[in-house]
Amino acid sequence: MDKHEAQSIIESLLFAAGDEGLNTSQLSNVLMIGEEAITEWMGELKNNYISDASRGIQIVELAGTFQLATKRDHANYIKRLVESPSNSSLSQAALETLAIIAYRQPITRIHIEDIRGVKTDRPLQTLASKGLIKEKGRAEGAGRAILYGTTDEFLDYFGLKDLSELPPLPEDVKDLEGDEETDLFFKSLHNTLTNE
Amino acid sequence: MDKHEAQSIIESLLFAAGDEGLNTSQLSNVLMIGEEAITEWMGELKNNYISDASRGIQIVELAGTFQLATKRDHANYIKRLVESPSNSSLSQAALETLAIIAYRQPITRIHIEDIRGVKTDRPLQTLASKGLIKEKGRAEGAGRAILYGTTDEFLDYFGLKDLSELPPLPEDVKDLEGDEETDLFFKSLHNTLTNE
Amino acid sequence: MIHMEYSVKVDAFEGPLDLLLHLIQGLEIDIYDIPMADITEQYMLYIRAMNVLELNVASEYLVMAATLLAIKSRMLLPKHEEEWNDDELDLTEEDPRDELVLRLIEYRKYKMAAVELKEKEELRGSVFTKAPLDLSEYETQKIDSTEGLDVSLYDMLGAFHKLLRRKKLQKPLSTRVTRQEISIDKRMKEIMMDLRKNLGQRKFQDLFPVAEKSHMVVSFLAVLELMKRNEIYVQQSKNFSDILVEAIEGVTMVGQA
Repeated sequence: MDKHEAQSIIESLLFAAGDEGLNTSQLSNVLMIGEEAITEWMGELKNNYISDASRGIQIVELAGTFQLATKRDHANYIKRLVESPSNSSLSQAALETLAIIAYRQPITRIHIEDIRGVKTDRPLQTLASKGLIKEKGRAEGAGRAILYGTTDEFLDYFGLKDLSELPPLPEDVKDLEGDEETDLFFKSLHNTLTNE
Repeated sequence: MDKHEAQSIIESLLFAAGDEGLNTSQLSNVLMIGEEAITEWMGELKNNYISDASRGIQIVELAGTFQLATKRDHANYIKRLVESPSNSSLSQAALETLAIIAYRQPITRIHIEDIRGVKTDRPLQTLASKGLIKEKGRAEGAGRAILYGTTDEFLDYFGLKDLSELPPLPEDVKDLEGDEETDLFFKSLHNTLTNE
Repeated sequence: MIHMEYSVKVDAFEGPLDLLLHLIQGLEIDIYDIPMADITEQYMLYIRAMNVLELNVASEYLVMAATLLAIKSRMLLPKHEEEWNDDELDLTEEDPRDELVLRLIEYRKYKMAAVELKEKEELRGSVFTKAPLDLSEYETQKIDSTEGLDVSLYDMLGAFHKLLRRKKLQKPLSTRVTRQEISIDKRMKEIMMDLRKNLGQRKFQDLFPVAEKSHMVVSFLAVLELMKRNEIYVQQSKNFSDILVEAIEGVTMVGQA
């Protein structure tokens, strides 16, 4: 594997890993290259991103993991993007957060973030300010985290009489954290049992 | 703003937008550059990403938006690192139904069933719950039946920029490839018959 | 089990049109000149076979069978006596097969299109996109109502589907499987004990007392293993009746247990 190729693969891996980032040992495993070599390369790569003026992203190291992030210089443009008169529609982030809450309520922010794999403060704020979700109590346990649920306004807005009118989720996505193989088996077993 | 800088800004904006993507008009607003210039640039940029062997990501056009995505060649590396997504591919029934809707939209359930020769409630439900099809109004006449059409998620799911990118509907094809599963069925059926 | 296996395979047909296309291809006949006697015979053979296998033959298949028979008999009828309007005759004479042929050709188009969609689905699946960043730090103003909002339930479902398509990073193995597993051996012993306590016989579904995935899977594997070792006998008197599981050693074991 030449350097260009390795660089290219690392970029795609970091991109796909998103907020969770990748540590040296993960990169070493996937690329099948020793950890020391990885550490050296990553140092070099980090510099490449910074010095290349045509790159808008950079590699940052956080808590032992490498992540891609936008360059700070471009903050103004991102701000402008956020502020630009949006097309009176909810963002993808807000919509998927809303869907998770609708189907899994009551649910904590941490749990939503587990499912989405990204921070979800802003979508929650947006949805709450639009009156589509609200606090529905507190979770048991140490943090007593806020539990979110949908509101009557939510039902109203989407023209639903009650939550049971939400379209059923496709069979294959019902169990978000499930192990697929057992799921399939479990499903046919379950069918067999309930058919009798 | 020179080209390098513009490229760098676009990269960070696309990175921030993720799979929500950005369309030409949003990019034009934020960069304060005419839409035509944006279109031209984006074409150039797309090529840059592809021809640069050290880049692991590329610009793709999905459902009318530009998005960053990993390069296809790296799929195997990424698959080593990520869990396979929880949703499986669509069933044959769902694909056939979707094909009919995609090419004949807006279309009613009855019409779809006429073409397929079988009931189509289940595939329609699956497709709707996956957000691949939506209600596009009601048919004239007595029943005021629901008319179905495809969504942006449909385009994204199949990697299409817009509906015009659908392959032309096959006109008259002489040979249908027999699929193994059917053949298997026939074989066991044959065995059963000859055993009688 | 046999029943289950076949009902899965009959799903390989997407209906009577699909079955007919398969027959036409198998017989290597011209779709525009279908030999009705042959195709009807073949079709009826499969319908009968499905019956023999106790498959649920959907009504659409039976309707098509009737259609095929009707076309076949219309083709056997002697041609109309020449009527007075000779000129018109050739033009208006309809082939009884026309409608069926049109339907088959129309359906085949979409069946092919579905194949192309499947290819696109696979191609798209090898390209990975990422979640949008949380840009809350850049946000200044908010609109505090749903007024002017233009999203539908379908948009929400689409967004959710998109989320589910996103590839998730593998969690470290250590956090993955921590639950306590019960062994198949242990479960086999439990099942045999259970049978003895119940005079050697239990309903199949009663062998799954814990509604927890791993437990059900282990129980099922235990039942299979016991069947293999001839320690139990599983029977069903007719379709949809209870499946009974019997200990082969029978009640005689009760005293010893």
